[in-house]
Amino acid sequence: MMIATAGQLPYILVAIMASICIYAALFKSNLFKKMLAIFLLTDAVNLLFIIQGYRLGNSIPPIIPPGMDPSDFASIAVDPLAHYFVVTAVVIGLAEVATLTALIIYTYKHYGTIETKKIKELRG
Amino acid sequence: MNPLLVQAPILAMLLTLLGSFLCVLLGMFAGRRSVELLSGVLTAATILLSSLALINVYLLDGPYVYFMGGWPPPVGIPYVIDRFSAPLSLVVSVIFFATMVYSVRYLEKDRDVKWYYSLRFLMQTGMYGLLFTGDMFHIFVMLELMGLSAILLVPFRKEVKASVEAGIKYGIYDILAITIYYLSTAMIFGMFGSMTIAEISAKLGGYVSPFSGGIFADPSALPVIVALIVWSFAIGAAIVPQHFWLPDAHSMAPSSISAILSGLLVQVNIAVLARILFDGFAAGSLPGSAVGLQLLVILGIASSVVGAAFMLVQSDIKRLIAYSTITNLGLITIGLGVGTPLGVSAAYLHIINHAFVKASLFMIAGVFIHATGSREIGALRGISKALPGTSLLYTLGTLAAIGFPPLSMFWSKLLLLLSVLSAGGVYPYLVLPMVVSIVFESIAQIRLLAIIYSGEKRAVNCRPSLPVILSIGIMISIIVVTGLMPNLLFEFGRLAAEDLLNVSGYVDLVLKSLNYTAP
Amino acid sequence: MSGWRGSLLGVLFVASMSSILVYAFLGYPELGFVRPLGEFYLFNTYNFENQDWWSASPNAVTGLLWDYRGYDTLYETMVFYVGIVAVAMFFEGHAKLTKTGGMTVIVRATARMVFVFILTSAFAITIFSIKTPGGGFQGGSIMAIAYIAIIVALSKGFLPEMNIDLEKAHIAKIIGLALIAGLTIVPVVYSLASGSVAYALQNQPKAWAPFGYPTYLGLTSLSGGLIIPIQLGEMVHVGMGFTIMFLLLTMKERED
Amino acid sequence: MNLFYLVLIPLLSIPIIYFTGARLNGKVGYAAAIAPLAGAAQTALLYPSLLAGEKVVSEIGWINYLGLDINFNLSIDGISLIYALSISSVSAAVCLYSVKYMDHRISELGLEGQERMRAFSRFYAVYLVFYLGMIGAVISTNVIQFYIFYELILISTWLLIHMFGYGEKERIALVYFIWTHISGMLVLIGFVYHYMESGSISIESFQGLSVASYLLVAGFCVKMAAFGLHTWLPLAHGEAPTPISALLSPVTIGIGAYGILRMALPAVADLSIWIALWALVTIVYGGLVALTEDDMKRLLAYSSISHMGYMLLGIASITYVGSVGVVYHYLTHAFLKAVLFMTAGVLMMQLHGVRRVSMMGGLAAKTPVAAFFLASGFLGLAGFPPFSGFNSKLIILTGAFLGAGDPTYLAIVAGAAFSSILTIAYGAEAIRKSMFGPARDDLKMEKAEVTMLIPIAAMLILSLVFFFLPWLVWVPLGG
Repeated sequence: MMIATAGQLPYILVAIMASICIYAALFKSNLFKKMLAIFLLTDAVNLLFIIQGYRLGNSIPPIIPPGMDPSDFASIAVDPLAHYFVVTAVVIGLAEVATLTALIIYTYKHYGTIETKKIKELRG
Repeated sequence: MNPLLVQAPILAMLLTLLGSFLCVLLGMFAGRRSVELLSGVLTAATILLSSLALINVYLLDGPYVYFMGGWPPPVGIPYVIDRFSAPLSLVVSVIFFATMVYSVRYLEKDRDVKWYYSLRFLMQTGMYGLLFTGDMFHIFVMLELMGLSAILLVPFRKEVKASVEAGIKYGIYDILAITIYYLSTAMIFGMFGSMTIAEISAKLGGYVSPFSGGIFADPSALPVIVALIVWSFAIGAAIVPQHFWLPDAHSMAPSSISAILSGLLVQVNIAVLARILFDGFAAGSLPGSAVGLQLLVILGIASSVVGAAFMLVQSDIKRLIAYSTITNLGLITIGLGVGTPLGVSAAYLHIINHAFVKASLFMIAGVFIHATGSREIGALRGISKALPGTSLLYTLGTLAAIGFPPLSMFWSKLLLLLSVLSAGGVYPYLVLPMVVSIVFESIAQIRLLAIIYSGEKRAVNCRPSLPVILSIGIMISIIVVTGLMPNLLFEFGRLAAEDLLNVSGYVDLVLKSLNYTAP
Repeated sequence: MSGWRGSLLGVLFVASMSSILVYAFLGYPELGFVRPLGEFYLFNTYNFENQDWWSASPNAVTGLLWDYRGYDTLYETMVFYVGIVAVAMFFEGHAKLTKTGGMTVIVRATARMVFVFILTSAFAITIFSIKTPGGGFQGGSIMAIAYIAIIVALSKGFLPEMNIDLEKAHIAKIIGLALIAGLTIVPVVYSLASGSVAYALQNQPKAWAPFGYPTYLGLTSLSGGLIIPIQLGEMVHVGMGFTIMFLLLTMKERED
Repeated sequence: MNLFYLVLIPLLSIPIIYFTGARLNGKVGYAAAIAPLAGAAQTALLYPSLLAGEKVVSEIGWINYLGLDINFNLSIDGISLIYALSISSVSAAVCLYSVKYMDHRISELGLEGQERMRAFSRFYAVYLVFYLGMIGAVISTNVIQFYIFYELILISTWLLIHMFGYGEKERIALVYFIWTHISGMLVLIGFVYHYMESGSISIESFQGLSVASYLLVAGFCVKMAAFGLHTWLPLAHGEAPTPISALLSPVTIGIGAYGILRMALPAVADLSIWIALWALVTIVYGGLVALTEDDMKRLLAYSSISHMGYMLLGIASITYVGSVGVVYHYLTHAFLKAVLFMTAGVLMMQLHGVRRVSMMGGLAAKTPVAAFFLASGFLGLAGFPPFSGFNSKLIILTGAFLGAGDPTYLAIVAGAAFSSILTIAYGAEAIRKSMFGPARDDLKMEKAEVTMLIPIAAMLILSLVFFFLPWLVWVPLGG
């Protein structure tokens, strides 16, 4: 049986956050809450990326200061790849929110509600 | 190597990219005819470029890797143009072209077609990207691109209440699926320190990359990651029990879009899943990731039987065809889950055949709905006497869908049965649910056909115009011709399965084909 | 699903799901180290000794964004474009902006000044993104704020006075996109024309792919090859996109 | 002689008939008859080489994949020859017969003008698909080919019943489709299973006993409408347009017997006594229901079930003589049942759709020719000389007695032999009710069309020919 160490606690935070978000996205009946849950799930994953790319100690941002030796820089800066993934996912998340918001507003226009229980023209 | 042949698939992607915003520009200044002209020219060009790529991969240079930005993996994003992805990309191009020709007249009464064509182009780009890419994170981006454009195209006729409902339903579940996939990419990043599909399987086999090192976490977590990936793609590909959005979305979208959604989008999802499972996680040989294949078989059985059973009680023609998609996806996933070369090639052929059949059925359903002004199956009574040519095409399409020999889908269904029987273990017993689903599906389809062929001649609102018939005719003739020459089709299936299942070959191709010295 | 049943289901779902995930994470390493691939990017992104592998950008994230994994970012931009299309498709066809006028000279002058100031900072953040934090998306967001600030402060009626309307915003957005796509296609066209090896979105020349954009503007000022122009394109695209979204979402519906 | 003409001529005729048929009005039937006539001629011309003991084969490659070598070879040996001969000759006769009949039927359906023309071209095009399916199935050399043709039969007959049938034609057509499709799937699974075990798809390779054989027996017994699996047959054959009943009832369902003879004999041998018992039940059940049935076409359909029981009995005997009897009886039954159905159709036309035997009466005086045909058909089926039914039933029963090992089996065969009396009974009853007795005044009677009677006479003559020249059957079969 493996025991989680202190350095792994952020993972557990991510796991719980992701589970709550997936639950909410699947079972909440309010469309807006569903959307927020999905967006928060993206954030949970972003958090996972960031904590995996973080360097303990005197870490610096991944921008090489003028005159620094690249090998020194590589040994103290944080992971740029994780940041890259997060930056990309944030932009994509914005597009998701724009799309879903537009759809939710239109649903509200048509049905006068955003509760999935009350929107049942289609049988599924 | 001829640079045109090497660049052809990428050029096709970039052309569709250009098309996506040039459409909007033209739509604002030059009117819809020019938008349609531009879309027509560009989609025709993509057919040409995809066939060039196919010729190159099959006859000239063989499979190759395109290094985006010139960076070898895992530094950059590799695009793998091999015998698994190249034929599928041609199928994508052909169906997009046919639906393009179809939509010119089909959408005559709709406003704002510039958004329609623009989103179509982006969906096409997303499909090419998904088929070719060899990078887990790029798959996430491309899934978003394809998914969001599809989500927006479902409620394209936004005045229709139900289509917006279908759109939001599809939107929520598809984006949730993609986000779950995003979670699994983060876990893969933590475990392997790299996003390249080929490096995952290589590292599982003990490879230490000069760029990204070895494995950083205990591989006992692998089944969880695989299950997450399968789950996310199962939502995206509407495999039971996450199928409920598909009949709504596919029936409420404009028929030209239903054809793409049902014929291509879900199949592309399955193809990507196959790529990840077989080449990424070496599911054929690694016990830790074989759980993915077992999941696929179980879900596939449920899908095929449930989808077929629901087909029997539908009263809406497009919902019936949509449930048939769920059934056939179940059969495809069974074939993949069996995991033998025969099973994978059968599933691959079923993907291709089903794409053409389902796209043409939806296109004809669109003609019927326009002609009768109703989506109810009962309203189709007597339509065969009013529209004999279209009904004949529909008959051929339906016969292909129920696996009538010698039309194309018969061969893939035969191979699927064969693969299940030859797999050993408990797999031969799967024949029973498969046959049940095939029989159910044929009953439902034949019932629909019977209604089309019965009753008095009825009046119709409009007759299909020549381009519409022509685009459907292209698809149906492909079905008939490939059915009569299954040799060619089988060859594609065999080689695709060979490329997909040859994990070490794939790894060598991706990681070693560029000549460089690591820093 | 109401009452205690719903809560019980929720607790069960969350508990089982999170325990599965925690089980997976138990095998993961403790936090606090950078994986070799990250170190590779850090080491090579602005390394003069090894120009085969560099991206000519001291900011490693920017180097990743438009060089190492530029093809991702290209389509990420297109995903954002889909988001704009979503809003435009659903809310277009509303009333066009009409000039209401009537502002005093002082207000107009101040607005222009603030507007120009914010735009300048947007440009700065974009252009210097290869050396400092920032980038096209961030610059574009700030650029959108310039317009949104005007809408919030002075009402939409003021926008025509600044020569802004939806159509122009669309055109500017498409020009930005065209710049990005053009820079992506140039190496491909070069490869087709010359018969040599070059890959889409290639930035710097490499031993196995000799095509490259110039590293320096003029003699010394670093351009990062295609990074700065492509960032400018993205800035215009994103800024205009946000403006379009905001304009459309805040407009009243036309009565028809 | 190239066997591809057997397939090619109908294949080419289909689009020609479909697209030009509308111009020729009802006369298109004569054009459509060319294909089965040519087929009959070619099979007849094959007789000399078959009598010399040769096997005619034509070869062409088609598919080669994963060791799955699917040729499009066609071959004719003794069994195929008899089957092909009866299929093509009955099809030709029925095609000529249906020119007038369909004219009448399409008027009944209320189709006018352009619709009427199109209905003709549709009927004959689908009819040729039907013919193509049957002739192709019996000359196939591998199971894929066989299955393709087998499914062609299904789809074309479904369409014919659906479009031109009587009564609740749409529902009945669907029921027919479902049953027959299940049969097709059982057969297909059997084929696939056989390929898994033996690695061969050639029809000749079906020699050993395996799960595949049982599946095939089950599938083909659905097609043959053995007792318990027969519920679809009276509906479909009763309500199909009469020319199609005349083909379906004897010719099509007999292909099930062909399938068992060729591919599933080991399983039959394994279950010999049970299948014989099943056959006996089928014979008795079909006969008894036919005895009580009042509807002419249903009566004939139940009679077909009963006769399929005889063929099943012959198969169950696993003797050479029994097999000869089965093929012989197929031929006989095809001719005679076609005579009966076509005569029933003539009567239906003459009597404006009256089908109930009890409503007829004293027809012998009014239409002696039809009465003669009906009587000869029933007599022939019951096994009276000089009709070939005598020979075939005799051979089947001889084979069955030869194959019967233990007393129980012997009792079953004796029961089957005794049950022949049922055929006589329902035949006599039908003739008595319809032809003799007091004439009913409320029946209006049209004159019979001579063009419809000629094909019936031809079928009857063929039946006579095969009574007098039995060696035409047994020499090709290797006797």
